[in-house]
Amino acid sequence: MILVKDLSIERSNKKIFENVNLSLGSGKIILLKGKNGSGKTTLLKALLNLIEPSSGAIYWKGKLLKKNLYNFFNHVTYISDKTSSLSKLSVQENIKIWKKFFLSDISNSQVENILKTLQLDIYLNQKVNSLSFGETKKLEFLRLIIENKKIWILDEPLSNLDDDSIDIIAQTFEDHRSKEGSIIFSSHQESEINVSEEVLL
Amino acid sequence: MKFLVNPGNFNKFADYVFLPVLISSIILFSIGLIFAFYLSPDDYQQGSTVRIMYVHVPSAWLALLTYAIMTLYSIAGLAFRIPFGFIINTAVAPIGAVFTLICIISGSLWGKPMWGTWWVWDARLTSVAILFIIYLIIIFMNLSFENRIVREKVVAIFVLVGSINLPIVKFSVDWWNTLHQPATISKLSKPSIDPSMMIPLIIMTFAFIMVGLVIAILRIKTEIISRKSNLI
Amino acid sequence: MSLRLQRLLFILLTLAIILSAVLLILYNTRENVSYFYTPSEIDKLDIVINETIRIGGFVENDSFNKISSSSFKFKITDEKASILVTFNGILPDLFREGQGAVIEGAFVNNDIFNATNVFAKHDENYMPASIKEDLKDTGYWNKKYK
Amino acid sequence: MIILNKMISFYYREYKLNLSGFQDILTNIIFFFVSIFIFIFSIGPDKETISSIGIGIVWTLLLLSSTLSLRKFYQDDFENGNLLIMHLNGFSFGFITILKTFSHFIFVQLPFLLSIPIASILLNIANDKVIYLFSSFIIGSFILSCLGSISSSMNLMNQRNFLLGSVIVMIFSVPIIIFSVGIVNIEENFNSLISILFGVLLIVFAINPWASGLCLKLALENN
Repeated sequence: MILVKDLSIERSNKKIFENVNLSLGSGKIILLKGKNGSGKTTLLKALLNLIEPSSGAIYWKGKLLKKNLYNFFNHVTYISDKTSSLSKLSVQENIKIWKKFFLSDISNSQVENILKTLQLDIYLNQKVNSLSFGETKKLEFLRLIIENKKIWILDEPLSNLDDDSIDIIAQTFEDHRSKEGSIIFSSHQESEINVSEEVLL
Repeated sequence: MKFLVNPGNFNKFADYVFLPVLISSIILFSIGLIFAFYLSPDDYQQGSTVRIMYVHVPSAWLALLTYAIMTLYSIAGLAFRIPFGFIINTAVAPIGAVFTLICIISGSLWGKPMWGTWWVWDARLTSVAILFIIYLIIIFMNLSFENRIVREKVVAIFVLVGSINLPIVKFSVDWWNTLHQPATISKLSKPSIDPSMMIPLIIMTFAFIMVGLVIAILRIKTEIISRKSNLI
Repeated sequence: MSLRLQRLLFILLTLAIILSAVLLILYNTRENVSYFYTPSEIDKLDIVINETIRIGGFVENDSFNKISSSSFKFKITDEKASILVTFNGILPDLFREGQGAVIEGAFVNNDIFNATNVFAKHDENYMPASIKEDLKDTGYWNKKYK
Repeated sequence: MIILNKMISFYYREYKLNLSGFQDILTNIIFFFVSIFIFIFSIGPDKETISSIGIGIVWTLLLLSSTLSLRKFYQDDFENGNLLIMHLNGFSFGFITILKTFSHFIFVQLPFLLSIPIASILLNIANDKVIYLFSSFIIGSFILSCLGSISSSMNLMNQRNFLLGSVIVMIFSVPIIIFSVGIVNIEENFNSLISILFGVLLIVFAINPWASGLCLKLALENN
């Protein structure tokens, strides 16, 4: 569905990467590997049309991404290295805001189940700024389920997480793959997630 | 005309014209000052205070012209993705600020004996003061952003927003009652200034343009070099 | 509708809004955002005693009276109406009969305006003192105030 | 219809956000009143003087207090990535700035509006003038919101000199102050002066989505 052809990106006259080719079809998980500064985040941002490529092109469903942008946005969830939950509000209020904001029809019991597996259910009425960093990060993954989109674009989803949580993430990825969804994520660490393609930047 | 948009061509062109421009600026300035101080007649009303006009009017024109140039290059930079536009913006802003300052100071010096006050808050004077502050903000913006790409584009956007002030400065004397006199020289009508005073004014205007060009060429070249070596 | 067309429409809409706004502003500021009022405008307004305002116009010919060394009496006119002004203080160089002036002050009663500041208003004409005499005969230099 | 639903939920989110940070808005209002006290005490007890410059004081202080909250305009949402999420949720950058400007007007400027009658009692402003002050402030504060949007989006990536944002707002609001203060002084010209203000509002409102939208895009690109 997403096709990246000969993508090169330059920033302030410095080449970040050259001639990257990618194809993200349904049921596929792509891992972007590379050192710090190798351009993983830049590539992900280019996929969201935030950064103009200096050469090459990105296609969505056969059309140039630029011309088909909001259609593409209807099918994609992006999780950056930042935590987007509102720190002054409680976990429950955040979930409510997300559900309204993404027009999600997910049921309350479903959310509760996921919160239980993420071990966040005890914090339901606590403010987000009382949670630890790893816990806010896990809360962020709830958005994947609430938004319920086909394509997940994740920037460093595994950093700052313990092994148990990584197992849960791996399981979630597998579920998503079995539902014909596709994932592209970046990581600089080894993990046990079963990926269908690795791209080294 | 490629030197107007391409740094490389500009450099070549600048090397070619720099010396002539420098020499002519010196010559024009000396001729202009001699004319302004010795050869031009006293005004029938103002006496010899009229000589301040030979500094005041050219600097005011150049302050506006500089901003107009910056506006054009901001459009070029943002809409047509010509990076040279941003180079011009950064290099030229302080020149415009200095011209505006000269204009304000010489105007005050003229206003005290003629109007009877250094400064009044009429539409022309207020809008010129705002122009000066806009120039200052542009300079400060150029100093305060860490990321060059963001900085130059944000400055260009600000220049475009601030260009609203330009027609206000120019036409304030026609639109509103102001203490400041309306334009003496306009395209539509015969200038209401005597030729013996018009000539030194024109010479001084060209002298100011040449001085502005000399400084602008130097500043633009430094800007190009520092960009090439990624100093900023 | 393609994105390009949409963008073009938005640009046109923006320009239309800005244009109409500029017209709206210009139409309304023409009368109201003035540094000063002219005497005939003052005639139409209700005079408020002791409220500071500025009046601009010509010093009427043959109206200037020097009462003492620093106290003056003159009339400001725009050829339709004129106002009697008294002033204590130093007049600027350019101040003379037939020349433009802006005065700041307040009415002390319905007829007399007491000025606290007098600014001379220069017009856009520049000419050498030597040829003023020649032109005075032809009447060219004596421009009428708008 | 989907876009309407999304807009409603956008304002639900803004409402929750501003409710949780309500003490910030209250602090702004307290700042406003404390400054009025300082003005009154530094001018002295002369009621005539206070009421003659009262409207000017109200306007200056409203401008100053609304520049205090500029930093929160986009900065928080930019830093926690919510601006990008809004964009991915189907809002173009220009549209985000329009929504945000309205939100700033509703949640930050309107509370000030409610405090104007109290301020006018303190400053001895005549009752019949308060209604003029009120209506000019509705338009004027919306202009301030638009200007705030422009200047704070310009300063998203500016780590060194955030005061610049306030200066930008203040320099562009000079004409608003000129017209608004004029409005209350000249009652017979009320209509034409209101339409001048409205004209200024149209201009800044038309420029705002272009300028701020571009700045938001720039900041997200280069972050």
